[in-house]
Amino acid sequence: MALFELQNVSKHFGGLQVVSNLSLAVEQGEIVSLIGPNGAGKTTVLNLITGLYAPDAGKIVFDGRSIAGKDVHQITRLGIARTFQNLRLFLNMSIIENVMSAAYARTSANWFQIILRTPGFWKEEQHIRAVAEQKLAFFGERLVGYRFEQPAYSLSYANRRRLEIARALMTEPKLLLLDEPAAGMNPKETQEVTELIGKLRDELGLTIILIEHDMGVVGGISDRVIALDHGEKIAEGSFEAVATDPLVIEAYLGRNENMVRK
Amino acid sequence: MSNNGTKTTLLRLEDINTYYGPIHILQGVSLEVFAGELVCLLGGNASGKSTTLKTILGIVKPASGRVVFNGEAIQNQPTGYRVERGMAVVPENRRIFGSMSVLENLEMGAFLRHDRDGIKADFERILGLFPRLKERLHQLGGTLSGGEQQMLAMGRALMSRPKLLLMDEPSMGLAPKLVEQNFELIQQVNQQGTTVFMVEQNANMALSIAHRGYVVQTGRIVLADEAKNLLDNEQLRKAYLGR
Amino acid sequence: MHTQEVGKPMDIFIATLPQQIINGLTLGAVYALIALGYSMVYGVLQLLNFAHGDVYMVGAFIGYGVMMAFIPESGPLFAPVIIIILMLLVAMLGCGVLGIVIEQFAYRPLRNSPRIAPLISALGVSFFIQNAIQLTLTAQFRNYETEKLIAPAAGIDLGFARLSATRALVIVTAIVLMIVLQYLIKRTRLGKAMRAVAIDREAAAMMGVNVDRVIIFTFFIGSALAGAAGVLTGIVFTRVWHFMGFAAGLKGFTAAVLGGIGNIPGAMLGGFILGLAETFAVGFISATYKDVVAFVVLIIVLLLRPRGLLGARIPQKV
Amino acid sequence: AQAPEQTIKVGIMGPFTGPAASIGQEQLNWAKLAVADFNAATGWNVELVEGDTQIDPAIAVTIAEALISDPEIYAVVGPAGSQEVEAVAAAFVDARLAHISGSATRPSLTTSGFDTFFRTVPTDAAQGPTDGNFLAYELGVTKLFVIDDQTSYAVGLADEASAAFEAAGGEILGRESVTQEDTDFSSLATVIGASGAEAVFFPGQIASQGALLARAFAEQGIEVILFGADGFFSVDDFIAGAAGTTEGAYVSAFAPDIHDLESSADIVARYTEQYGEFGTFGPPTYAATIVALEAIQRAYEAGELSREAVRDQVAATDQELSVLGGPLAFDENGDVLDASFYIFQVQGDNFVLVPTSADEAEPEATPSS
Amino acid sequence: MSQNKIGVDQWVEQYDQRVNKAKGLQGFIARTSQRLPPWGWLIVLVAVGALLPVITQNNFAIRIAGNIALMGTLALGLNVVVGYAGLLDLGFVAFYGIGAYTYAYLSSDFSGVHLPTWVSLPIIIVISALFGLVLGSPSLRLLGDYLAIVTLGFGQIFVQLMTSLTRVSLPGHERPVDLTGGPNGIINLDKLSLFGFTARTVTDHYLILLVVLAVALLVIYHLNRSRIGRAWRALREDELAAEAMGMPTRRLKLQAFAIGAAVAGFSGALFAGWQGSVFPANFDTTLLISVYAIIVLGGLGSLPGVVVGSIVMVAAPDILRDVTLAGTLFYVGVLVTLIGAIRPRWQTALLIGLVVVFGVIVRLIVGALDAQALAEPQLSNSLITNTVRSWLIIPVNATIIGNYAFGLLILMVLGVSRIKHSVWRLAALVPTLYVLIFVWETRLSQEPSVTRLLFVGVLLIVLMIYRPNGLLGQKRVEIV
Ligand SMILES: Nc1ncnc2c1ncn2[C@@H]1O[C@H](COP(=O)(O)OP(=O)(O)OP(=O)(O)O)[C@@H](O)[C@H]1O
Ligand SMILES: Nc1ncnc2c1ncn2[C@@H]1O[C@H](COP(=O)(O)OP(=O)(O)OP(=O)(O)O)[C@@H](O)[C@H]1O
Ligand SMILES: [Mg+2]
Ligand SMILES: [Mg+2]
Repeated sequence: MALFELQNVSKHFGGLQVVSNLSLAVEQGEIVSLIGPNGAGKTTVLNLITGLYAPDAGKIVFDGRSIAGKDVHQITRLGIARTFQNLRLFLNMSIIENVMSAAYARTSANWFQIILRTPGFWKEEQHIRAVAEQKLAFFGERLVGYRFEQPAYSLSYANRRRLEIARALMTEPKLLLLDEPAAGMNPKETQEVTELIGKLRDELGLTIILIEHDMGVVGGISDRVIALDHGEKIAEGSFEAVATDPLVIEAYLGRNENMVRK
Repeated sequence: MSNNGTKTTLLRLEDINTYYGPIHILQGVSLEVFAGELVCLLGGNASGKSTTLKTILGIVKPASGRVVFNGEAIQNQPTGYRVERGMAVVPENRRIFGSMSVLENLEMGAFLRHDRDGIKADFERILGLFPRLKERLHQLGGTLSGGEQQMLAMGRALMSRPKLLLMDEPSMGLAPKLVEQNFELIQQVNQQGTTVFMVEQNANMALSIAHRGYVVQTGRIVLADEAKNLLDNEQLRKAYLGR
Repeated sequence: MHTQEVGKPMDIFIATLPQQIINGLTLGAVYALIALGYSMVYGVLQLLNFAHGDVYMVGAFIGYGVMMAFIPESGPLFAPVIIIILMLLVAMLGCGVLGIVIEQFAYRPLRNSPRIAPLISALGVSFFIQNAIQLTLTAQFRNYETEKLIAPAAGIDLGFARLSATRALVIVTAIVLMIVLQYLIKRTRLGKAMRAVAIDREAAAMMGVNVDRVIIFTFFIGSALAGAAGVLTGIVFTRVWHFMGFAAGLKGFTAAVLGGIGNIPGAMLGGFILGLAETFAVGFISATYKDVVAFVVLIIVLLLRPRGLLGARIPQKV
Repeated sequence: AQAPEQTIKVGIMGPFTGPAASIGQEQLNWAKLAVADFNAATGWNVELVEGDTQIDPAIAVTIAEALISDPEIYAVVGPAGSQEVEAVAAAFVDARLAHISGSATRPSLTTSGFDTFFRTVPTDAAQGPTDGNFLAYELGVTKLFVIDDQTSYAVGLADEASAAFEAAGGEILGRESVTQEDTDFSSLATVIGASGAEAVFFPGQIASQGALLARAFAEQGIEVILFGADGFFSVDDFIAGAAGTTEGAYVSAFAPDIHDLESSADIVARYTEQYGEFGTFGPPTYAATIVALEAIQRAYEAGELSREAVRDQVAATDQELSVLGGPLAFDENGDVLDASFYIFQVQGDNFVLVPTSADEAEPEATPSS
Repeated sequence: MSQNKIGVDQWVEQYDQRVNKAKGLQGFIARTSQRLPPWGWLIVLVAVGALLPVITQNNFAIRIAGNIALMGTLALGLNVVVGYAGLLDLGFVAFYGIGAYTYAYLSSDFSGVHLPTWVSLPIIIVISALFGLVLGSPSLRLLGDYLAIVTLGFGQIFVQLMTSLTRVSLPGHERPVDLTGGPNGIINLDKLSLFGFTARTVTDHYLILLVVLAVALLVIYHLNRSRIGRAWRALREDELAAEAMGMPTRRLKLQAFAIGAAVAGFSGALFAGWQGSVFPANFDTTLLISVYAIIVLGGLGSLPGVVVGSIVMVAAPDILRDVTLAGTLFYVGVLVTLIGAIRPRWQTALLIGLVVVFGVIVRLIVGALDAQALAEPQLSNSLITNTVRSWLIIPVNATIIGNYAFGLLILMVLGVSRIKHSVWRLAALVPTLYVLIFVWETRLSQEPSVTRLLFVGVLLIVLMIYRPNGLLGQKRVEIV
């Protein structure tokens, strides 16, 4: 059975049908890429999955349970984490705290323990910190060292993206939703990120839904690609199949093949 | 392409040092953009590209050094003044006016212009270039998708008919088909006489349309050359172009 | 003796309702003008200008000064209309300049600090103005001699209520000022610049908006309206004193929020509704619980419409 | 006698800034005048130490501590409000420091065993019945509307007067509270007009509020009798500030108008020259300050200048003629002996003493107008 | 400097060369303060605090210190709500009032109940926290300033009800019942009694409050450095992202309100016990202003900031009460400002010299024109004052002229601050300083109560301009 499933989900804003009757399924351990022209509804799909928007119709099933109507934080607790296309960091908190804060749902120290600093609290706190440092270390040198205690606002754009990914990882998700993780990175850095995503699946066993406009990334790691346009699925299959689909080329890739970065 | 004869300098940074709080970010950055040129600024993440643009625009003030625009030292002038002198920007993070409609956002781009007809013509032209914006004309800027916002930021900057167009990753978040179009558009704008200085991570394409390029690394300019030489630069290719 | 028979509460309600509406509109007009300045400054800077009430107080004193200068013992020097216009103009100009000075010295250095930091320098300004006035003009109450300009008897007897000329003047002046303001903001480039600055100051600058100038202008207009409100208060309620700004400032803030803070028509509506709510509370519930009733109304409105009456919910995209 | 070598100070507590500053400043000015007069008369150099309470009891407590901890202070004038006295009295008792208020009128203050507290004004228990009875018997009012301004002064007085009025068979049609900041009385006026009340009793502290209420009545053509208390006794604010609308209104005050007292004419002249017009809250503070200063002087001359001794001297005060126009002495609780009240009516530009059956035995201080 | 390797991020290795470390005294202070751990600071605070009653028997000084501790504790509660959770709560003092009134009900003749404090305190904490939950519930629906105004409403309603619930008809009572004592409040409350120890003197109370402040600091510090504290701050930064990262934002908001209210209620009870009475006027907007000023002045969200803010906000106004002291402070303050603001130093000396000369010239001119216009200077017991007064001219009608001079002074100060050129500014400063001294001697020193508040106003403005993020606050950015 699929780890995650969208069944005939629709969403509209005013007169604009943004997602219509979309169904898709993701298996445990799969990396599925969502592609499609700007405004196709990709981000909206993520918002529906994470409960930020309520679907007009359809069912969203995760781990065998319907999650529509649940609170956002409950969905996260169930094991779905995401990054935001328009970064949403806790800018005035330090980098390490940005990550540590996301452990909230996975920790349990209560008021009593916190105020009295019981051994249980210390253990948990040290554990959170160690894990957070480990998540940040995923990105090599970029987010470590003196930067741990720097406020997040002092990061450059792409590093903020990396921090978002680290923060999402801290919620210990089963399903990770990445919204354009490679935006703002040069080809070399994009390669880094691509490898990293692969590592997340291989080492942490995550299932990943990826939105990306960089065909290098999509082609590099996707098990499956789903193309959307106007909120509808227009193609689905392996990267090669989708990338050569005339509908996709017409709507998304453009005629000039060499424009697709390798 | 104006590689021949007399070139007038439109923008010059002279030994710029910029700090964020106590941290020294730009260390003696000097660069020059000639009128009519298309110059791109490359660099890894956190190398100081956006900071350079912000310094040019006056969003951060350099601790020392001069920013000369059109012969005038402007490093102590506020942003608004520089824009009045003819700069326009596609900022990092887009900075769309979220609670204004697409239409109003575009009008804001033409804030300093008074030629109604010219504005109208440019407006039509931009909607022609980005048909998606035309479809979303009365939608609030903040509710656009990421890529749509990027188009809007582009359109908004073009609405001011600048002398110097500054762009921080103008193709970020755009679909491949549009990336291609976007670069064509930039080239076209440049050919029509607008000087362009852009930060772009899609280095291959950026260098393919640019005249010259600078490479910034940890707050210093480490390379400056003709675009085609940069494309062939072994070091650069390894470091950035991933080939 | 002009005693009406004490009737059933319903009779009294119906009999006094028209008069209470007039009373409420007058009070509301003043609140609305104060709220406008509050709301404008808020709209542009997201700053709660707690010194606004004191600017209003200064306006009332300027009006008083002008009035006394032109009404010696011997009687008014000019036609009453001219004197009233002069009072308004001088007070508006004076307060406008005061507003600019306050902005320059107390708020500008704090533009990039946390949002509630300017709140504290605003309080400092408020302390300063209040006590500067008390120091130089003493804590005594002053009374506008409105009766020397407008005969107390002048007005229209509607039968069921009386609309005195003073009240008519206040309501009409306030509405005219609001219309002018609305025009200024809706129909000029300045309005657009103000909105842009409000949404994103830096981005507005990138569009070539002279942010400083827009902010100065906002403070000028907002403070000028407060000055006008001060004069109108003086004209209709006569008493002015150094501490009058404090409560008025709170009321203005309340009205602005009620209408949807940052929203110009909202501030007007909020002002009138607050005025009416207070008046009706006194008229039909209890003067003691006037403020309680006003705040309960406010709380109910906000729980139903969390962004105030006219504040639009800005859809958020993630 | 020789002026003392050491520094001698008198403290004063009152609301010198903030919403009640108009009252506090008047008291302060009168106290300053009293100290100046005393120094001029004796050649002493007493200093007045200001303690601004902003009418907040918590601040009053801190200030009391400040005054207590200054050993050069031998007596204190104030505090102004009853609730402040309640908050600070215990500390003064512990410090044995006498404090004499010129405006705190709550009856219980002097009956709670605070033996260092004195006041130069009589209590609400004395004034309330006078007012209630006058309304009922002299004016023949049967339906009364009562307003207070949420100060302990006004609330207490309104309560006492209402009780007396009801005991006399009158009916209270309504009781409302306003705040001292209020300036718009029009809606309240409408309510009162519609209630059928024949008179309004409004013992507010702030005279201009009485004028504002009267103006609101006039504007709406409502005819009721306005009756106020000491607070409204101000020619400037209640008569001049009302532009004729208070004509015929009554106020009660515990002292005759000192403007009209020959014995105080000199003081009044000096005050007006320096500080301008004044109401009724000031002169009792002058009296209180003089009581304090003379007690210090007596204690000094008796060779024993201590706080305890000064307190005893204050208790032993026996002035033949105070600024208020009569003798001034305290009973064993610290209240003024033989307090009586006077009722005035606004006639033209002045307050005119109304002869009442209650005070046939009126002293020589008959008004001159 | 190492050669840049193209394509490698070198910020971390180059960090030490690139950061500008503070030098001199400032740097020394910054470095030592960082070296001392937080609990070290707490011990220093308590130790220094406990020394006070040993140093001085002056009850006024100790009471001020007690007020500082009390206000500090109260501000700590607000700091949780505003500084951490970012909820603009303008009804905060109502909880202080609720705590105080509950104490009054539980420990006075008014209700006839006399519980010892250690029994009543837990009850008070629970009741305040419950009120916190109730009043916090609008925060689930309302944002930013809309929440602010609603909570402000609650605060005002509380004060109004305490003032006017004096004649309430209750079922089962024939006569209307007085529920709150009205403006006269509830008096003769029981003294604070903790496990057999009854607080009687000012020092007793001060020591209790000092310990309470220390404990509150510790508790809040612990909360902040925990999952809950991080979640609060995340909530403040971006509610939606916090929610998406698994934080139950609604519950967290209510928790913040409840803990803030509990701290406030607790402080309120101690306040009531100390004052021995409660009045509605205790819980007015003035108090709200002070608490906000404390947390913002100290630096929003900073715990040491709360202590420093509280010292400034409580002590400064009270110190300025003393006229002689205020006079000295005035002259010292002017001098220090000049020394700090004018570089190079010799210019300061020159300036002072010029002002003295200016004064002498003015005196000569006025004396020559009209010797009668000069009043005999009133001498006081302060040396500075006497010197200055015999140098200055004091006109006979000093009050009126002083008032005009005050207006002129404001204009001159505004003008001088606009002059960029240093020579002109120095020249303009000469008459400005003269007028300043003139205004001080003729008006300000004569009206200590008003002057005190004028100075508090100026102090607030100047401190905020000087440290826009508060005295000990971190730089913050607003979310764009
Ligand atoms: N809250 C909203 N109100 C109105 N329209 C909205 C809203 N949210 C999204 N839309 C519209 O829905 C469409 C889909 O948006 P979405 O963000 O899902 O696109 P996307 O596929 O992620 O595009 P991109 O690649 O540019 O990020 C867009 O055209 C956008 O304008
Ligand atoms: N507001 C700030 N405060 C402190 N440091 C900052 C701030 N903004 C940027 N920096 C630092 O300055 C350096 C350069 O940042 P900048 O944003 O210019 O990088 P960039 O080249 O644009 O990177 P990217 O490709 O990620 O956009 C980075 O090390 C960053 O951490
Ligand atoms: Mg998207
Ligand atoms: Mg960048």
